[in-house]
Amino acid sequence: MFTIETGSGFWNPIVWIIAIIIAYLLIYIIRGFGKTHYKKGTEQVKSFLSGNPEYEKEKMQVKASNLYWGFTTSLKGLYAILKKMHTGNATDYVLWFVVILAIFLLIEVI
Amino acid sequence: MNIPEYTPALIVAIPLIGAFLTPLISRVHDKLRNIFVILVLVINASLVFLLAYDILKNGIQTYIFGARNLSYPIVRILFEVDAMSIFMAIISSIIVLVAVLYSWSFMKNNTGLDKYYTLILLLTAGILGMVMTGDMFNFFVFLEITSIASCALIAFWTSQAESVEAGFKYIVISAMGALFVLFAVAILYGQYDALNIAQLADVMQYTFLDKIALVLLIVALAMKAGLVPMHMWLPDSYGSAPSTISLVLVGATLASLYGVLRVVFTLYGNALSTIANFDVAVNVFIGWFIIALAILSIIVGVIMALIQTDFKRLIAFGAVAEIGYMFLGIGAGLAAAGTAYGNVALQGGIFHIFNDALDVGLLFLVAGAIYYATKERSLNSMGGLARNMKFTTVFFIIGLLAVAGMPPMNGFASKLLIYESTFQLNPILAIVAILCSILLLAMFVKVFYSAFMGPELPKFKKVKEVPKSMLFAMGILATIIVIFGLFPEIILNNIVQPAADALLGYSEYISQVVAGGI
Amino acid sequence: MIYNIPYIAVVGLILLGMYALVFKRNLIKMVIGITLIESGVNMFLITLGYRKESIAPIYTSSPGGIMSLPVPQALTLTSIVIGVAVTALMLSLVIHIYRHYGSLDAKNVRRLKE
Amino acid sequence: MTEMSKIVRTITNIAFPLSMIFGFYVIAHGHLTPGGGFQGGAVVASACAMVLVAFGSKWTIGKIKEKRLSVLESLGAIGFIGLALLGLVFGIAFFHNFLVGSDYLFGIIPATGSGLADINTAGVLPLMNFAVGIKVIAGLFVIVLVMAYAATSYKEDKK
Repeated sequence: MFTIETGSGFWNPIVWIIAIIIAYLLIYIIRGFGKTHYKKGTEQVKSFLSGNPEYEKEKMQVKASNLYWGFTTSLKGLYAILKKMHTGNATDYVLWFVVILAIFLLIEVI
Repeated sequence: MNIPEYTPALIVAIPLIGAFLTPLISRVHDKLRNIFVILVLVINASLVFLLAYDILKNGIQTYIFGARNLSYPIVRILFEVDAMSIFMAIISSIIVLVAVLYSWSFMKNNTGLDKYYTLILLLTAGILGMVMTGDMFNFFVFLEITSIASCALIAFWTSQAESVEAGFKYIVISAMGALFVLFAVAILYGQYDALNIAQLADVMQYTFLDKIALVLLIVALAMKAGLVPMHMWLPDSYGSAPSTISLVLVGATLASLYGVLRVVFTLYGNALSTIANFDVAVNVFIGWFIIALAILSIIVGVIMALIQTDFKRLIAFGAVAEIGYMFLGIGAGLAAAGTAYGNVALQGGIFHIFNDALDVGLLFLVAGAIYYATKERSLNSMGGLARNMKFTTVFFIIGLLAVAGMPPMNGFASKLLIYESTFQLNPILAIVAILCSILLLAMFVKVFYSAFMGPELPKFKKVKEVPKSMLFAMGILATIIVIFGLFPEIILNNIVQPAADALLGYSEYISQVVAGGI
Repeated sequence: MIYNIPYIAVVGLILLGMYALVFKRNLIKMVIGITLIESGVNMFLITLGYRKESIAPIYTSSPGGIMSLPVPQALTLTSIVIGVAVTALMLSLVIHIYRHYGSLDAKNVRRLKE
Repeated sequence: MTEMSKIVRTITNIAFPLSMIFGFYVIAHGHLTPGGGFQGGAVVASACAMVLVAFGSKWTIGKIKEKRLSVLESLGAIGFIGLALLGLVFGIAFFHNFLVGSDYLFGIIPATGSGLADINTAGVLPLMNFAVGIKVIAGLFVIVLVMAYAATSYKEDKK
């Protein structure tokens, strides 16, 4: 009912769910070992920014286009090519169709 | 239980009649029209399920228009519904029903809704006709109905420049693609004097002209399915259409994917499996070509999605990657046809069709809910929405995990089949697929962080949870996703496996129409 | 040779249409390109149904003799009807695009890119 | 579009009924001669378009409401599919030609071979031609009308 065979392996969501439950239990137990002198509304709660004052909460939000900055910067060359490919020009869309058609015709007919 | 033999015809006829009755009912009352459209689609969906039950039990159903029996030579249009067709029909009827339920509140403030519902019903008829027809020319007609209706729906918000632009690009691409499909049909007709898929498959010789027709059909339909590098219309149109339309468009795109499957496995199934070119079989050539484009789709899809800032455009690039996974499974099934892992790959690809429709559809609906609540499209100006939109957040998490193929959601089950089978074909394929799946997760985590997490922005203080009908529609999809994730074997054995067998068993498809065929 | 001329015309029309689609940047010219491809395909269908020295397939006071095949003509009619709808849709979208962008150059009509 | 000169309008007044009649002839004889619902409908719609050009889009849109045409178009489509469904009800299959061979309308089966045509033949085909004709007239005319009106109102907006 739950298991699917892939020919070389299998997958059973129930086993996975049991594993997740055990993992959460472990986490809960480990959490119990933690320190208990946490107090709300004191200096403890404030984030530490190397001694600099904390910004307003709205300004602390990292915007979506700044996320994965490292990844996009290291793949700059690839992104330059891909951005060049996506011109947004309707004629180019047709051109890509013609190119793929030609390549496939060559492969298939010869 | 016996169902009437004319059920296949009714499945297409009911949405058509409903489509043309909608403007008339719309003049009476708006709510009545919404109820009427939902009723039509519920009836249609239940007919589809009844037909599916019948087909899975008793085998292929054919329905001949205008007469009881076929006369030779075949000039009549006929519907030939096998397990694969009904598999696609189930997907599209669920999707359309959910989209219409969602539209109740989502499109409430728009004008011209009678045309909106008419076009949705026309689009439904087109998709269902495409997947059920047994006639190449009829396939072209339904393809055009689908493209015209979906183009008009993409450009439904004509006050927005982007929608109109996307609509124009879409219609140029799909009109051209459909004309090439017609050209290929004409080539086949000129040679064999037949339009029926089964009859054509029976007499296919795989001559030089057949090769050209095959190439035209595959490339044109693959473009309509959004394979890289012919995918550029897809983010444009998915991103600019209303969210409900993006959801239905997923169904239309998958119907084109079905066209590729039908052409390769049934129409040319006999020819490809018997004729070998040099010492390598032709299907290996075609299979590897599809695999190459599929890998390209996966990579380009995820990498481009990572830098998008428009919510729906990002999901659309994710959808391109998902289409790549399906084509990967199908291509591997074609390149390794006849082996055990080839069959598993094909099953994985077909299973992933269903999962993709559900997952990507759910994400589009979440994007629509955010647009409804905040009127924002750009991820850069979102943040902290989880505080006010709790249910939407939960649905987004479900969709995120499913689309990234995280266990125990449904996406994982199908992707696992694809990974394991492509690993046996060539390990590099599986490695690229898994890596890109991780990137897919990363990019949706980015969306999750920037839209739902973070401090509450002052401009979103008054944002409320979306209306109940939208939550209900999203809930349906989320429930199906979770059920599919928990019981993958039931789905696999009862729907997916028969569909894959129907694709591979082309001789049965042919012998339904051509008596004494192979 | 003389019987191949329609096929050459078909290929010529389709290539001309593709040329207009790929190299012409005016949106109206792109629409014209699509209609050119469409007429090429329609002509191909019609040509397929023709037999040497055949007459139109109409029984009403026909002079007798062989008739050309009516099925491709029916297909062509369907395709023409669809073509009318597609062309009308494309032209109305072009009107809307001109309103929003103030230009019909495909180079300017690309707010959606990357 | 603005009104054209008096000469054009007068000629239109003369030519309009003639082209309408020709269009309806093509629709009615769709099962006998080349043509049918779509072709005849296109002829009628082009006659209407001629009126539109001669008298201007504002005058025409004052005479004919776009919504009425939409309803007419829906009725044509419903008629077509309804006839197809009647084939299921009275006949044996969807799109079955149930009127042929019956004593009712268009029921006569003509002799095979060349000869004079009889309009009282072909069963549901003439009825379907009428339905398609109505749909095409309304559909094409509404397209032309809305396009012309949109272009005019855009010009006025710009002024």
